Formats: sequence, structure tokens, C-alpha cells
Amino acid sequence: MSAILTRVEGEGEVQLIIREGSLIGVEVKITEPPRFFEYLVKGRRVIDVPDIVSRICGICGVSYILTAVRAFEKGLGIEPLEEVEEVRLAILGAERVKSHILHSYYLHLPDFFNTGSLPELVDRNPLLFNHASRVLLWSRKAMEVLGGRFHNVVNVRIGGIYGFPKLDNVVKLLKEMPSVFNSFKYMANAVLSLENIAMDEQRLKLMAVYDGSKYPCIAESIYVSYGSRERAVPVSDFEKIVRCEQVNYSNALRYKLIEGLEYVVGPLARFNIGYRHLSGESKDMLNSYGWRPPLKNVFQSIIARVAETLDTLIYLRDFLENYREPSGSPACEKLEPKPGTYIAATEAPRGVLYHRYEVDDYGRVRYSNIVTPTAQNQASMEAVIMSALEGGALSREKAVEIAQRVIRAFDPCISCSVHSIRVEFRSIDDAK
Amino acid sequence: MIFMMYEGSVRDVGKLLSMLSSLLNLKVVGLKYVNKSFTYGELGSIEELPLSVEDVQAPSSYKLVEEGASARFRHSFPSLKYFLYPPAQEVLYIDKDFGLREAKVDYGNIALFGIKPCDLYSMRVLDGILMNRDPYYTSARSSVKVVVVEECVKPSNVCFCGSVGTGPGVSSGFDVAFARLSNGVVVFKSGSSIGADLLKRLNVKKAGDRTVAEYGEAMGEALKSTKVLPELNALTNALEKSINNVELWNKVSKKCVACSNCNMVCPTCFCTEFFDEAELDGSARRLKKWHGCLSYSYGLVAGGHFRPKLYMRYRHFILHKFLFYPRQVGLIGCVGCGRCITWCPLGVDIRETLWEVFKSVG
Amino acid sequence: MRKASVGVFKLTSCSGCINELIYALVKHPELLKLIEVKYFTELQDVNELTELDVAVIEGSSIRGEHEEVLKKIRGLSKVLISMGTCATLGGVQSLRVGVDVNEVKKYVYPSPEYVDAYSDVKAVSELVQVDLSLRGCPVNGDALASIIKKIVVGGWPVEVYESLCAECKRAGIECVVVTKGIPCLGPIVSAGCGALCPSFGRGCYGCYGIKDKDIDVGKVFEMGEALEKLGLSKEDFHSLLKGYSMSLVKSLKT
Amino acid sequence: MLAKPLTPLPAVVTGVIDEAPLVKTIYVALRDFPEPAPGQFNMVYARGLGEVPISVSDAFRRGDRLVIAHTVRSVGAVTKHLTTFIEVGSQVGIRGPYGRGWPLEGMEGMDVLIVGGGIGLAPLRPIIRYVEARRDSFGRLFILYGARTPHDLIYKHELGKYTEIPNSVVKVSIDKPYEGWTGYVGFVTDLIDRIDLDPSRTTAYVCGPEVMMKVAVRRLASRGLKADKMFLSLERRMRCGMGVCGTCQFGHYFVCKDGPVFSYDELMNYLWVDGI
Repeated sequence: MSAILTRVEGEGEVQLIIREGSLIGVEVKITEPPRFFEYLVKGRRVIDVPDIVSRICGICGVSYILTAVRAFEKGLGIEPLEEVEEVRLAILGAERVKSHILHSYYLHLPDFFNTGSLPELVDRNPLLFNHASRVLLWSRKAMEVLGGRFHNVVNVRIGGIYGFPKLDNVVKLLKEMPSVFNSFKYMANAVLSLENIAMDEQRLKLMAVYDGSKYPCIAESIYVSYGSRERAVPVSDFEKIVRCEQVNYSNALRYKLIEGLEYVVGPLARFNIGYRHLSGESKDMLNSYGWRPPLKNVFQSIIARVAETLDTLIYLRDFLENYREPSGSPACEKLEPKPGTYIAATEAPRGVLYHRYEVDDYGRVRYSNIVTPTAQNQASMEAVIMSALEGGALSREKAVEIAQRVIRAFDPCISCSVHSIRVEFRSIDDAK
Repeated sequence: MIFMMYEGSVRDVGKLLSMLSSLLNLKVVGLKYVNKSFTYGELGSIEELPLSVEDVQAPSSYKLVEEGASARFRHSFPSLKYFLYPPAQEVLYIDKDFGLREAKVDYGNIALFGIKPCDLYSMRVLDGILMNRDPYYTSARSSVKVVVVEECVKPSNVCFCGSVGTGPGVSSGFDVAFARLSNGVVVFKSGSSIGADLLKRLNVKKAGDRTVAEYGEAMGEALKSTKVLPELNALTNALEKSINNVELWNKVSKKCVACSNCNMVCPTCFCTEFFDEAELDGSARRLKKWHGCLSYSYGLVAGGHFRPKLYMRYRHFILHKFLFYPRQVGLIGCVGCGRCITWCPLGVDIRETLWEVFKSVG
Repeated sequence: MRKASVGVFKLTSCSGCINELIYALVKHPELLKLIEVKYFTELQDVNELTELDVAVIEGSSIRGEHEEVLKKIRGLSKVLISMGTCATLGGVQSLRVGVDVNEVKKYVYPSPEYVDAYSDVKAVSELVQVDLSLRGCPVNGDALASIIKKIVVGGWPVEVYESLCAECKRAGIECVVVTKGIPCLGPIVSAGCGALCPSFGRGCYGCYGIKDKDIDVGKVFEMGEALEKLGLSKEDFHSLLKGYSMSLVKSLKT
Repeated sequence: MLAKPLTPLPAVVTGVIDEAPLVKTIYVALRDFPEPAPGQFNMVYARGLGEVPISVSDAFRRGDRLVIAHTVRSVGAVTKHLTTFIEVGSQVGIRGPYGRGWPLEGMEGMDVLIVGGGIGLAPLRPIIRYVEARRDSFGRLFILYGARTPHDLIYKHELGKYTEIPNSVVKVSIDKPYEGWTGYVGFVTDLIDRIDLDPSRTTAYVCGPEVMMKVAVRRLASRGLKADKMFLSLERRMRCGMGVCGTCQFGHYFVCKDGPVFSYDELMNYLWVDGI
């Protein structure tokens, strides 16, 4: 039996394989059609790559842009001005706020309120809706002021940005911040005081882009926590510590650690790995509701999202308060791509995002490999669903519902993951 | 008409500017050059005028160079209509009970400062169409109480005001005109009793013979450099004859991609479009925006199109300026500023078009 | 007033336009009271494919099933809207058009035989009649809200076809081509974004697609020539056209 | 100058008549509104959607109010709304009356020839009313009217009554044969050759699609009518109605304020130029 995934970004299905009354397997399938992004960037100028890969995802395009930008800048030895880097991180931050609010409130929260749709949740709790909307709408303005638009921002380029945000726009954003914090806290309260978040320990292996100096975001190392032990490798060794596998039932490309273990990327991983770097204010807020690391269950990801949102809002406030429109050039003018390999990894809202590009003698992309967070989480998604359903004598409807909830807790970004996952189209008719 | 001429320095220009606000209590408005960008707005001081930069213009190219005291600025893309007839205005709010609230334009009392002869002329052209008809223009325009013009001693590569008789000097429609000669001397002349009074209070001395001669020579040179088109009557006759020559109009509009930049920068283009914003409670807003005749929508109606081909719209742009405007308002509609040449991203040059038409059918 | 029944469907795309639609609903929650959402998997669990007043399609078609689904939706809908550049013109995935899809599959997938896609990428209007086309990668959520409002109150948007340059000039932005020599597709690209890229000092790369009413091969060629002088090669110009204006590029042949 | 030249006057719809497929006549009643002359038009505003220029197809006093008829064909966003959603009691906005109408004063004693195509009869109807009210002042009244099919004829209930006007000739045509149609089949302009026309004492008033008007002009000229005795009502994109938005330009004319009615000799230089 299978069901279309709802309240996720993109289109997918979950299939529960039942033999003689007991569950023997779970398949999370992506029904999203392929767009062949690795092929789309083939032959393109390096400078064009960020805008193309931005279109992989309708929520977290900035992460794609910045990962590509980072890869080429690193490889070409370009170091943008500090002010420029701050603007870019602020855009990334605004995107993280947007993504987390979208997911937590619009897609995920209905699960905790036992409603099946956003309109129903709005009906039931209009005040919560208003507050969540205020934060989301502000994040949109922030993205517009800093990056040009809500997604597929236009202001980030290899070597810097295209233009510095206008000071008066920044001032306007800043003016709204107190009410944004206020609204966020209302929403955070609603989430942090939820009493139906699963608490059982799932013994997850976690991975994040992390170098020990700041909360996982952009760094040169990949950090893996196995629970009892941990390891860190340079980003350039990422492809050595994971393995890409295909399983016979779906031929989906999925990622596991080289030892064969499934792992989790995303807010939960970042939170457990980087908790100590969170601001005091964020920690205090969590602690006052009794939340402390480590978070042990994927359903608790929403707690990590709330913490990250607050932390990011604090970062943005500091940025906006200290912003002065610089007079220098927003980007290094000369860009002369050399042949070679360009690699970077960043933390997209959903987790580790890895890009590798091979550039030919003409400065054009010859080959690329883009590993998205959802592709990495897929094995874990199935494993967690499996363990959540094991042994229970659940009705089919209930089983599907639980499976859906697990998947939503991961916040899968299906449109981004599809380019590396085998696709099996199910027509809408069948789904009915 | 013979004007009394005075001579002074750039300092006197600054003094004149402050007199307008201190003495006549006017808001002084001009093309400001602040933070490396141009906008029409209230001038706090003469420092906000582009006095030490020079625009180097060519088809599809505009560069500003810092030239210090010898710099002579002509224009950038915003013409006077950006101020008098803004690109977008809310005109009406209709509430859910069909109650109407009109937008008001109140500019106070204004002195236009440092505008160029071509832009001064464009105001007369727009007056012919909009004055006492469009309430917003009428209101904005009526607020203009004093006009101070800077004559162009050094026109740019795209200027052809001399060909259409709109510049580089002025002879009417202004209160004070000044010209900055290359030696730093500024020549003032008054065009009205207010102007005469202002110059008297400015306490500038009567221009000496040498200054008068230098001024005459400079303006003569400027006029010569901007006389680049065929003689006007012959040109308009040729345009009249060309109307039906589809092949010719297709040829001269070959490079045009209908982007309407020329319409937007043209100081006499006034076409507008109205837009409605509906609200769910039944209320609505009505907005007015510039619309260019090169754009596809121009001539489009539900169920048909009166100018479906690009050459037709390009032809209208040209004919309107040279043939139709004179019949509509009694003035030539092209002021010869050359903005449409500079700001055309494909470098379509109206002078070439006119010559082409002239040669083909003239 | 009877609530308008609405369905939102996704073909090949990134969900970005759907997110703009969600933004429009968040910004104007009163809209939710005037529409009945019948199908919208990103918003609700229970979805049914039924008769609709308005169907909104995101994304382009890359295989036969898409065409069937589209035809079915068309048959059920009074008004069909193609939302965004993918649905309206093909979208970024069209960059692969012109190459045998088997080549493309092999390049990306280890088991290409499992991937179902044809060599073409088709805009919605290539397959079914479209009542309203909205461009943009992504479509602008505020414009979207404004249009939905008009439709909900029983109206229809009055369309104006003009170049991005018109918006750019009205906004008082200095032309990047003329002042900085930066290649910009604005002159041949449809208005709609508010001249976003030029407002950041950058040339338009055409994500709203080229104009469809007054552009022919000759004009595209003229634009290409002008851009080449500014340093954008023909090849890269064509990529931009393919990536954001594919269905128009197809119709420009001749 | 009007005090509020761009502001419509709110008006309540007092009647809606189905004329033909996609065509309705909408009546509004207004106080303090100038009486339109035959051939003038109003800007009709649908709130939140936009304004369209619509010819006045009838106007009469009822008590202290002026009732004005606008015959609207559903072709665009606004007209579609007007013909679909507007009903008795709905509110619309009206500005006007605008433009130069049909020249009737000074034409006394002349034969009046009306040539209408499709919805083009709408602005011509006030001429019929005018002549009927002053029947003795004018010579013969010819009404030539054509539409695509019998269904597309407007004012069906009235067409028969026109024959009752003394000294009138009414001829109606449809473009292609249609079951049950016994009248003339062909273009309305063909009818020009089928009437007894005295060119020296006839004024022609023509309105319809531009191609039809061009044919009419040719036919009328071949029958000996002078250019200054033929009048045409033009259609263009119009946004303001008073010569400021510029979108209705036709040659050097603003169709909204210099027209919409022009004599053929005024148009001669432009009418045959494609897209001028």
C-alpha cells in the first residue's frame, strides 16, 4: 500500500510493504520528475552556475548558490570582503528563517495539532497563524532587501555580491524586528510547550558541516557523530566517507556512511553537534521549557528548528544594527576560472549540501556532483519509519499516517533530491 | 530679443540658488547628483548639482567623468517629466461603498533650477497636452513659479537641439538663464521681471564686451555643433511623404526591439496606462503609469490591434515628434536632447533614422 | 458568494512558484475564505481531482504521463493558469533540450533505463489551452495575489505587454548596459519582476522569458549582436534563451 | 475643465438587456451628469478592474435623473465583467460624456444615411432618435444595418419599428446564409448600392469594424458622396477619454477628444495607412 506524501515540498510517496500482515519494508519514493541539473550546468560558464543550481530548490536556493560560489571562490583563491561575506551570510540566515518557519508552521505543525491542513490550523488557531505569518513575511522582506527576492535571489555571485543593500531599506527591516521577535516567541512557545513530541531515543548517527569554531553553517570540515565516537574529515574527503547505494526495490540513489550505516543531516544534527555555539538567549529559551541536548528523536527536529530560528534572528538583528552601506566594490571584478576540481559543502536548512565541479580548459563545467540533504536522509527516513512501526498492530491508515509524520519531521526537500533519485511516476488517478 | 547680460562666478550661481529659497520662499528643485545617482528633487545647496562631472554620451553609452571646474554636464536619463509627471502615481482609492478618494498633488511653490534649454522646451510641449486637462500635471506644473536655466556652452555628442530650435541657448520662457564659460566666468541674463529683480539683488556686474563676445562665440559654436539634421521643413515634408513607405520604416526600425527606453527617457513622451488593484472587501486602487508607444500594448484593444507591427509603433514615435506634435500643440515635439540615442540599449539613433528617411524620400 | 474551487498541481519544477502562492495566501489569509482548495498536496492531506473553477499548474511536462494528467485537468477546469516560467515557457530544465534524452540520462543516472523522460521539455500551453500565463522564476507572489483577487471578485487581469526596460526606467534605475556595458537581456524580456537585477547593478538574465508578442528571429538576432559586443557570447545568450524561454525559442524557428 | 476629470461618478445600474450573444445594454441613472450628444461616449468603470470607453446608445430623462444606455460587447477583461457580473442594482463608475459626436446641427434638410456594422449600430442609434424627434427637419432616413448572423443583430426589438418612422428606408443584412433568414445576405456595405441615393443632399454616418468602414467610404464615394459628407466613428485603445493618456492617437488626432467621429476628409491621409 502506498500514499502520496502531503505537506512536504515537492512530490513523493511512501510505500509500506506488508507481507502476511507484517511490515517488511518501507520505501520513500520520489515521484518528482527529474530535471537533470548536473547536465544543465554542463558546458556552462562558471559564473552562470550559481543561478542555475539555485533553481534546484524552491525553498533553499541560497544554500545552493552559496555552496557553488564557495566552491569556486575557494578553488580560485578569491576572498571577498568581510562586509560582502556578512551580507551573504545574512541572506543565508534570512533563508533559514523562511525555510524553518515554512516547514515548522505550515507543513509540520498541523501534525502536532492533529489537523490535516493548513487552512484548518488557521481556523483553529488564528493568533498562532498571525504570529507565524509575521515572521515569515518579515523573512521575505529581508530576502528582498538583501538578495532581491524570496527565492532565486539575484544578489549573490562568485567573488561577492552584485550590490550592497540600501541603508534605508535595512533601517526599515530593523524597525520591524522587535515585533518579529515578539511574534517568533509566541510561536516558539507554542512549539516548545508541545506535549506530544516523541521522546524515545533513536540512536541516530549525525553529520554536519562543522569545524568546532561556530554553529554549523559553512566550514571546511565534515563532522560525524556516531553517538559514542566521532570523526571529522576535510570537506574534500566527503565522497570518501559516504557511499552511494542503490537498493533493488527502487534503484534510488541514497547515501550511507562508508561503514554502511544510515545517518541524519539537518537541524537535529547541527543542534546536537553545535549546541555550545548557540547564543545564551537561545539556550535559555530552550532550557526554560526543559529542552536540552542531545535531542534524541527526529520528531524533536522541530525543537532544533526553533532554536536555530531564534539564533538566526539574533544574528540578523546584529547584522542589521551594525550595517553601514560600504563604499567599496561589492565583488572582485576579474573572474578567470582555471581547469580543476572545485568542492564545497554548506549547511542548507535541511542539512549537509555538497557540491563538486570539474572545470575544463575553457572555464566551463565538465562534470558536477551535487549531494543534497534529502538524498542523505532518505535511508534514515526509511529506517526510522520501520522502527516506529515495528511490532505494533496498527491499522493501515494509522501506519501510513505515522510514516508521513516521520517524513515530515525530516522536512524532505523533494524537488532538490530528485536529481539523484530514481523516479517512478504515479499518476494522480492511481493515487486516488 | 536682446537681453541684458551680467557676469559673475559659480559662487553667484550658488547665491542665486539660496536667494530663491530665502528671498522668494521657494522650494528649489533640480537634477540632483547625490551618491553617484541622479534624481529630481529639492536642492539643499549648489553642491548637489552635477557641476564637476561631465557626461560622455554616444549611442548606447553613457559615462560620467570627473572633470573639475571645466566639466559641463548636460543631462542624464531622468528628464523633467520624472518630476512633473512621475512614472507611477496612485490617482484614486475607491472604498467598498464606492466612496471615492482622489490623490492630491501638492508641490508647494517651486523654482526649477539649472534645467537645460531642451528640458525647458519639453515643458512647453507637455503643457500643450496636459495643462488644464491632467489634474496631477496641472497641479505640479502650476507650482513652478520661477525657472532658472543653464544654457549649454558645450553640448554633447548626441545633442541636436540646434537642429530643432530648442537650444543650446534660451530666448523665452525663463526667469534667469546662466552660462558657464570655459574660463570660469558665468554669464547671467534675465527673461522676466522676476529674473531682472533677482539679478539686481544678486549684485552681479554688467557683462564686459569681452565676456559678451566670448559668450556669443561659445553659444555660436554650440549651436553649430548641434545643427546636424536636415532643414526642418524639408525634413517634415520627407516624413510626410514617407508615411506609406513600409519598407523604409521596416529598415529604419530593424535594430529596434521595442523596449521603450526611448519613450521613457524622452522628455515629451507622456503616454500613460491605468491599472487597478482589487481588494477582496470590494475596495480598489487606481494607478497611473507611463506607457511607451514602442511597447506592444500600444494600440492593442480587446479583440484587435491597431499597431501590431513594430515598424508602425516606431514610425509613430518619430512622426509624433516631428509631424503630429506640431499639429497637436503647435510645437515640434522633439527637443533634440538625444536621450533616446544614448539610452537605447541597441544604439538606434534617431538622427540616422531621420537622415535615412530624408535621403530616401526627400 | 460561492467559493471558487481551486486545484494546484505540480509537474516538473522546484516548487518555488507554489511557495510564492503559499506566500500570497499567508499575506492575504482572507483569500482562503473565498476559495475552496480541492487539490494542493503541499498544503493539505486530503486532495481530490474534481471539477475546478481554477486550476493552477506549476512546472513543465517532460514525459507522456504529464500530458495525460494535464489534459485531464484541463477537462475538469473552467480556468487554467500556467504559473511561472517552467509552466509558461519550459523553465531551466529546458537547457537539456536539443540533446537526446538518453545521453542526458546516462550522464546523470547510473541506471538510466529507469528514468522516464522524453527529449523535449514542453510548456503547458504546448499541450493544452491556457487561459492565463504568469511568468517568473519564481512568479511574483504579490502579482499572483493581485490576480487571484481579481479572479475571485469576478474579474480578469488587464495585461500590459512591455519590456523589463519600461519598469527599470520607471523605477529610475540607471541602465547597466548603457552606463556599465553589462550584458542585460532586459530589452527583449517581459516586464514583471520590477527590474530586479538592474536594481542590484546586474544585467537581467531573462528569468521572466523573452517577450512573445513583438519579437521575431530578426529581433533576437539584433539583441544577440548587441550582447556579443558587450561580451556575452552567442552560445551563452542562447543558453539563457533556452533556459527561460524555451517554448518561445521553438516557435521562433523559421 | 471638470473639477475631477479622472474620477468616475458612482452610478447604479437600473436595467440590463440581453441584445445578442456576448452583448448587453446596461442602463445607468445619474444625477448632475451632462446630457450626451449623439456619438459621444463615456468611460465606464468596473471597480478594481478598469475603465472602458463605451458609446452612449441612448439617453433620456426620467424624473430628475438622466438615464444613459451603454451597449457593451464582451471582448476584454472589463467588458467581460460588465456583461457577466453586472446586474440591476450593481454599481459602476461613469465619466463623460467625451468626444465630438455626430454632426447633426446644420444638416437639416439633408437625407440621413446610417450604415452600421455589428455593435457599431450602438453609437448610431442616438441619430435615429434625434431625427425621429425632428422628423420634419430632415429628408429621407436610410438605415442600413448588418451583422454576422441574425443572432448578432442588436436592438432586435427596435429594428422593425424603424420602418414605421415616416419617410424611412431600413435594410438589414447578415454576412452568410442562415436558416430562416429571408432578408439580404452579404455585407452591409453592399446595401449602399441598393438604395436610391442622392449624393448632393445626403449625409452618411458610418460605424462598425474599421475594415467595414473603409469599404463603406469607397462605396459611398463611388456613389458620388463628398468626403466632408461622410462621418465615421473610430475605435482605439482609450484610457482617459480627454486627450492626456495618449493611447488613442491616430495620426495627429486624439480619437477621444478630436473624435471619435471624424469626417472622411479629416481622415483621408491616415485611414489607408496601415497602423498609423
